[in-house]
Amino acid sequence: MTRAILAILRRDLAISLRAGGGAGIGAIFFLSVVMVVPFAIGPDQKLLSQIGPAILWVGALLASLLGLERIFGADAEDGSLDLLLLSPLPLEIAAFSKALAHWCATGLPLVIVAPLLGLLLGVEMKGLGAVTLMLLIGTPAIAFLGLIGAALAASLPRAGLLIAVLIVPFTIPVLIFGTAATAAAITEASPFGTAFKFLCALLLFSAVIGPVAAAAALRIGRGA
Amino acid sequence: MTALHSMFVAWAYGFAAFVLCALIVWIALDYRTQRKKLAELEAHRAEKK
Amino acid sequence: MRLTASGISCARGGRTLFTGLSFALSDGELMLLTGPNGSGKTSLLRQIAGLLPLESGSIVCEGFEREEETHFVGHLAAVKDALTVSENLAFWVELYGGNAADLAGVLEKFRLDRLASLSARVLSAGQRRRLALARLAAIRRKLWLLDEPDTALDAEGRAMLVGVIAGHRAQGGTVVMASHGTLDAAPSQEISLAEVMRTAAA
Amino acid sequence: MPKTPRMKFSELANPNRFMRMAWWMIPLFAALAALLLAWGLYLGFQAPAERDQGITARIMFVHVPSAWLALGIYSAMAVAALGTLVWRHPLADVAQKSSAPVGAAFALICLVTGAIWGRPTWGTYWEWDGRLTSMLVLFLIYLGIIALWRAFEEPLSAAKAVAVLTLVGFINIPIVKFSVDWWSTLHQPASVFRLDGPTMHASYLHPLLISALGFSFLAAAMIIAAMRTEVLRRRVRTLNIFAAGEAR
Repeated sequence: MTRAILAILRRDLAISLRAGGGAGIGAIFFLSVVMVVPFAIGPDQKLLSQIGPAILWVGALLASLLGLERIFGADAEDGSLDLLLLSPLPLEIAAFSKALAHWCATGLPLVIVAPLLGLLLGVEMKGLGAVTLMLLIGTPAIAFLGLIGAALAASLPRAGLLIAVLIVPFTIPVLIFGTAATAAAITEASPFGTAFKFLCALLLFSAVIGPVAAAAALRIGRGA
Repeated sequence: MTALHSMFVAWAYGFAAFVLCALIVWIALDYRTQRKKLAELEAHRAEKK
Repeated sequence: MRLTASGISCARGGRTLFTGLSFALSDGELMLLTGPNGSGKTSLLRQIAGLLPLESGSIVCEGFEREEETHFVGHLAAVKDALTVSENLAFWVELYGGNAADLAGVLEKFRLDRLASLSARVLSAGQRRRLALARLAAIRRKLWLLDEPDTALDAEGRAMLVGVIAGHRAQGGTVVMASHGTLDAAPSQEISLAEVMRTAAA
Repeated sequence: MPKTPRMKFSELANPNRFMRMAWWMIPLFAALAALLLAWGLYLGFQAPAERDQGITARIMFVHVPSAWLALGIYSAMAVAALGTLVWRHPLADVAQKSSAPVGAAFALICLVTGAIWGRPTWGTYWEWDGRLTSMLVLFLIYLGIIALWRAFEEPLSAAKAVAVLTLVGFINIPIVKFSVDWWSTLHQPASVFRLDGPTMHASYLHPLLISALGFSFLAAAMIIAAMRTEVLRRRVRTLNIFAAGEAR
């Protein structure tokens, strides 16, 4: 079983890291979103540093939703999805591993880039640490929720934007508790308050419902 | 003051009526076009037999 | 090992392709599916594989677990261009739990050994087909479902495929193959979906 | 009603029985709706203007029922989604597809009337009040469902995909509701404005219930009418395929 999971992780990571894989594209989009905001709001450093964490969260959320089409889209096109369905590895676990691989390729770079972009917005040290930690928990949750959208639109060509539209409402709790946990970490002493606990709960919840719903969507989709 | 308030009430009910009427009209039009298409297809099938 | 299908039917996009189809397969048999394009050969193969739900009727397998013992080679070769030839095959072997030891031997058998470290992007259609078929040898499975496996294969490739199928049947394996009769693989049974469609339509 | 040809390939289990039922149900429900709404609103506008909210409280008779209907129709869609996935009843996905726009319309009405109702007190056109924001998210989910319907060409695969999305939404709505409520208490010290009023005076409760019933019958009539059209649309699509098949 673990051999199969590692095989999926290695393959998907290899594909996204190699040319045309689109691993870093999320981080570049994240940069462009964060870069655009000061132009809209104006260079007022005090204001920017105040809303900096919120901008980072919105940018990370949008960037995570971008690459979701790649999770199942390519496999549906070249026939690998049929073989995934027939493999001894349960589909739920295969979906889980594909979401994890997708998060490593697009989610993790966002977490790594976040503190640098935070500097751009003048967010102080404490804030940078808080945002990075909370994004580290929030982005996988978004990836697991996005997995459902990717599975729903697996057989549709060019469904990237559709997936994002479908999944945004379900990522709102992650955004609310993520930003609240970040703010709490900045203002209060201990960063692990109620909002943080809710954020972790959301991660565990989506890590379960994501793969299960995605597997159901794939099985049903293939049957049509 | 009450004139202003009743204006709000009028706006609210006006909008609700507008949305509901638009929906009813859309459903009626859609029904009519589907029936027309169905009639055409059946006429085509009948005369081909 | 026996696989019996009774009274299965299939409809695609609202049109009935075939109804009331029954057949039985046991060890060492090769069933040939023939019929014009769109007569439902692929849909039938997908139903046997369990990828497509049955409209009606049933497929019963005795002596083996269909999910763990089926190979499905469809029109699409499931080859990832970003990976090399050996990486492609190695992935399926890892995922399906085959033995990774004789990968080199399998690649050589399908004349892909020289291309092993090349990216799959450079492969021709025939070579992609051979890479897809290499999965059959690398991972031991009883029931082979092949959808026009000889497309894009040259004469030598077809001869190699006939040999592989014969070898599998000799070891007690079963094969269901959809083809346009371009492969003389001595089928033990043949179902022409064109006739089944005519009897159903009458 | 043209005599519909006997379909060899049964596209829907018992469409003709449903079509005959629809024929008399739609006018009946529409008439009931008109009657109840007229009566409810008449009663409502007779009631004395409430002390602190003045006349605008009368918006409640359209705002509150549309909120109930937006949620009620979504729950009905979740049941229809089960109908499609579990019991494989073909009329279930017709019901699913037809009720989405009606549900979305009531969610939109609830949003706009809520904003207008709050306008004199909040002083702004939009206030991130917990309930209204949750309704906004529900409206977004409705739009997502309608978008997914339109993304598929083939109705059967569309129905299953949308059924999964509806059920996933059904599980997530309470979570979104809770998060938004928690979030809305963050920003405002206390919600100074109670949309549905501290205690419901009888003279307001009766008209509210009557108009809610009226709106429900109106929604039912619209959904059944939309279902009737959807059945015809599928028959047209099948005939087209059939004609294409014969032309081969």
